[in-house]
Amino acid sequence: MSEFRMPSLGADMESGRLVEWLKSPGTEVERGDIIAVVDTQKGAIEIEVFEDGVLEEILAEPGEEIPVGRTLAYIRAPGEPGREQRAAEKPKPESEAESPHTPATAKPTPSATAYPPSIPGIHMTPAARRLAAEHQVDPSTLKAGPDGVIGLSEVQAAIGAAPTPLEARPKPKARGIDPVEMRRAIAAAMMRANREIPHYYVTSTIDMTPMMNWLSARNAERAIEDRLLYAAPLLRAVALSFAKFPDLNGTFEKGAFVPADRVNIGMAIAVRGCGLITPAILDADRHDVDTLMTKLNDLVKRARAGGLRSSELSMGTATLTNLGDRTADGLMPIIFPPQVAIVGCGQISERPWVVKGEVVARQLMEMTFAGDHRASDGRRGAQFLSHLASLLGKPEGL
Amino acid sequence: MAQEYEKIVKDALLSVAPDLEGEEIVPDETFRDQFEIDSIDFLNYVIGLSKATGLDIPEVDYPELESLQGAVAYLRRRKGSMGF
Amino acid sequence: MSADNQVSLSRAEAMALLGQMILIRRFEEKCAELYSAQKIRGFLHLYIGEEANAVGVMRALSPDDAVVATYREHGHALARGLPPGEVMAEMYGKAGGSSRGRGGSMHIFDKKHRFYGGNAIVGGGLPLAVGLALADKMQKLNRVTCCFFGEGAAAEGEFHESMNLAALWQLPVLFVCENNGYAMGTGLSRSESETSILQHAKSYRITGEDVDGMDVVAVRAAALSAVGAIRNGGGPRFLENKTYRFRPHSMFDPDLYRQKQEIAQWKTRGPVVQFSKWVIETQLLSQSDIDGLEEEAARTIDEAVRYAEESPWEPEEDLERDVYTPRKVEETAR
Amino acid sequence: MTARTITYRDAVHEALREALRGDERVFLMGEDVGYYGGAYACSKGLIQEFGEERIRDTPLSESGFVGAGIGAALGGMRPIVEIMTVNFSLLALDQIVNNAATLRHMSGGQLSVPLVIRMATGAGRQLAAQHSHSLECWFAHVPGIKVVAPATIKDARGMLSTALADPDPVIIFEHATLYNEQGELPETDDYAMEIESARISRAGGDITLITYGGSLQKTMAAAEDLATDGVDCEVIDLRSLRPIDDATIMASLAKTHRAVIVDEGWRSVGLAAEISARITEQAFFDLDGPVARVCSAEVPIPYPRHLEMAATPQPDKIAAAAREVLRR
Repeated sequence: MSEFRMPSLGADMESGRLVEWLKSPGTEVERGDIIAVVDTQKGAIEIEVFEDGVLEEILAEPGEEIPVGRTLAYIRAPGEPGREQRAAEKPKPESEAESPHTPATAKPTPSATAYPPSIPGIHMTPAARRLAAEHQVDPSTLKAGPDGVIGLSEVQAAIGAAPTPLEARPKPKARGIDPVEMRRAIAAAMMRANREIPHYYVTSTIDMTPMMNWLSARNAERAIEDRLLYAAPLLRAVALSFAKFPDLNGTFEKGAFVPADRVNIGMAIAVRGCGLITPAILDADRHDVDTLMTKLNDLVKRARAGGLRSSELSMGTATLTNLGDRTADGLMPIIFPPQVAIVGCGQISERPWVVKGEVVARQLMEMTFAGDHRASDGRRGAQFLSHLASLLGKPEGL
Repeated sequence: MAQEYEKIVKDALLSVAPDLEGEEIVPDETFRDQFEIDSIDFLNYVIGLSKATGLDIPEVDYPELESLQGAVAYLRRRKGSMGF
Repeated sequence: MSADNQVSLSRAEAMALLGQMILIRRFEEKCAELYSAQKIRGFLHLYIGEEANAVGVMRALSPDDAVVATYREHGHALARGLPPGEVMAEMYGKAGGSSRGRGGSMHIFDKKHRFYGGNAIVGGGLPLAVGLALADKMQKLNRVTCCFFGEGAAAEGEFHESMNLAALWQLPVLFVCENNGYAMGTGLSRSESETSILQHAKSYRITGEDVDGMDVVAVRAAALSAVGAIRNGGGPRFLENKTYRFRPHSMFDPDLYRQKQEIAQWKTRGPVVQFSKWVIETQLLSQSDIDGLEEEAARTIDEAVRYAEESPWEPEEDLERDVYTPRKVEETAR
Repeated sequence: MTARTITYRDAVHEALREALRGDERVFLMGEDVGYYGGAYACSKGLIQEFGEERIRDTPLSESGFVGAGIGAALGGMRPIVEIMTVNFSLLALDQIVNNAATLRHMSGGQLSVPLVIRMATGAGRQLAAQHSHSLECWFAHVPGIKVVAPATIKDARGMLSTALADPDPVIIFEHATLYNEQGELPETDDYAMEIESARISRAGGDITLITYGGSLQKTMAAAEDLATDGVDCEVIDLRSLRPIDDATIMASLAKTHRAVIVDEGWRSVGLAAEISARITEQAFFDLDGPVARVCSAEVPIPYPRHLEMAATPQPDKIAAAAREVLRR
């Protein structure tokens, strides 16, 4: 007994509607006989059998839509005994048809996850993303160019890498400070500090009351333009301390500490809308407080106006960052490479303090010394802070 | 009158922070909070005020000068109706 | 069938002609069955009814000659002597097929047999045949290129360009137009202003004749005469064989454009029926000869199917193989 | 090594003559290649030297004689078929695409078609919209054929013999404005140039300008212009349009990070688009800006000189595109 199935007459034929049977059950059929007519999308087609025998049983009625491959009838071969009725077979889905192809598995696509994802709203070129990833630069810290794009040149500036010859060529620049360039420079320096310098921190609270009293008295006698800010004696005290601790004053280069032969204290100066800049007051330990005040004033003005000299920007041997009035109590500063130390001062505020067993209100300041652990240890930093505190406690000696 | 004091204050401020040209100044908010004015800027601002008005301004008065409103009031108080 | 033919036909030749026609007929019927069973896919254009043309013409060719055929070329491939197993495996798309299974039913190639397809662009094979003949002529090789095409090709520009070039350059081409009356479903009178394709050829000064394409003996005789003329340096020759396909254009064709009566009428002149009757009447062959040929064809086809079934699929890794000639093969060839 | 100054046309002529002398199987076939001397005079005098059999004038039957070329190649010859211009080649597309390109693969590797087709291409001679197009990409789209575009005298002289030695069909596109170009050709015993790689025509570090054929000189001019601005251009002459030498392009991009593609074909769905896609696929993380394209305007090439110039890539457009990519 063989099955006579709905034939496939083309790859685009999925089913056919049985129009009529041209042979009735029980009749003999010969190979090549047309036994049914099937209607397809292309029109009615006559269906032939491919064997001799008897049309034993018909399983489909005219009018039925029958999928390709489903049994339409049984044909009994000559001599084969008849068989009892069979239940109609379930349609055989065409997808079971033998296929020469194993299903292709999706090839893994080259992964882009090795690089930082694009940031919404920031146009960063693929090459810039890769370079930033290679140098562990957080793309969100990068400033776009004037066209709103972060390209290779922006990343190269941030990491301080040698730019390609094109970018190295001088470009016409607006006067003053370019906020983009400045942000890049800060990013580059701080990235390097965080990456390379193992920081340690030591902190002290210093009673600045003597200092502030001394200053008030002194300023009261003076014309406004001659008055001092506490930043000036603070700078002098810091400079004198670094002069006393030459092992903290200098730079770390090619794997070793190089002591400096002078004390150039970098001052962290905020430039509105741009960020911090740290020009140095050269030989700060050799100037008195008034001179330092003048120099400080001049430096701040020039920093804001974009008139700094390259020596001031490159020759610092240690840095002082002073948050100033009404800011915050303390900070954990990051060393400006290749220097090995930085002093950070919080605001001066009146707080309770114990003097000779009694709680009294005093002008207090948190000071934090950050050192490069490759060049020194915390104990040395503590000694430095202690010395600095003693100088600040005797302002008249400055 | 108040407008002239206001101009003096603004000029003094702009002389230390020219980049603030055109910025809106909230009258009762401190310059420090609005514009990241630091102590050196502030000192120079006070010097500017002093020069423009001829007033000797002691350190103890500094807190009064920290906002536009405060500074104008301070100048009015110190200068009265002296006018210019 | 004329008495002349009887004289010139040996028993062996009659056996060969009938044997090939029966083989092709049964092979094609098997293909239809395998197509319905989804073993063969794509387009399948059966040659049933037209067997006399391929069989008669091929008897006039030598192994050195070249054959260019159409997409209805299984019969030509078998008549040319291609191994039936390889032809069937090609129908299946198996690696053991004539063309590694890449071409399927429409693209059977066999370089050994100088069988150049298997061309599925109507008219596209004619310029190739002209070029093959040009190469022979330039290399002074006394070979014939035989080009089969349907009457539908006569409407293509390539037909006319090829007629012109072959005649102009007096190239050794035998053009065989298998005129079965329909280009798919469009009858000749509905597509040609001049329904004699031979007339087109003659307008290019090509000698030719009309042939009864249902009569294998007539086809053979015409081909022998034409090939002889070509070998003698007579330039191209043209045969217009009037024939008929009994089956629709392809498997998925409801045959809406022909009358059943017309088909039935042509079937009475079917090449196998007609020649069988004639060899019996003339006592050239006996019924047992014919039965033997049927049995042999059945055996051959069974073997061909078994070969195709057992043949492996070409591995997917070989997908891009032979787009270009591999470098090392190229270098050794130089 | 001495060099001599010859024209591109003479270089093609010499290459043809050498090929015909060196191999009996080689013959030249096409419209007016014989007594007329070739539409661009590349085969002038060859019919006198080699005869009508081997310098075969054909009727105006592009499909017929290209197909005959394919057949002759199958039959053991090494035909060089000349199609007068790329626009006329459309009449032979059936033979090129359906036969020349398919036969090897479709026959399971049994057949090969050692055919060379030469044709003129491109605008620049005020020949309007049926003689001026650059359809190289149509052919470069098709697997089974190789497509080359000699842009220099050296390549015009050297690519033909390599193409003839190739067992597969090779199409040579000669830009019609190049025939009169003069240049130095170093004397050598073997002029053969390989035909599957690109050439760095000018080395540079700032930006890669990728081009071929008739646009090479325009691109070199743009590079000169940019150099006066301090922009250091690398210029790649693709030479082969199928296969495309990805390695040379990507190596350059790894250096310059920026690319402009100059293609006389139309922009939409063209060769420049293909190369741009390959760069995105293979060198995405090298890119420091979008890939730019300088192509022909999307119009049939018009007849008047100024419109023809406006429709096709010119040095100033190329330089402007480069500046934009460079964000300058």
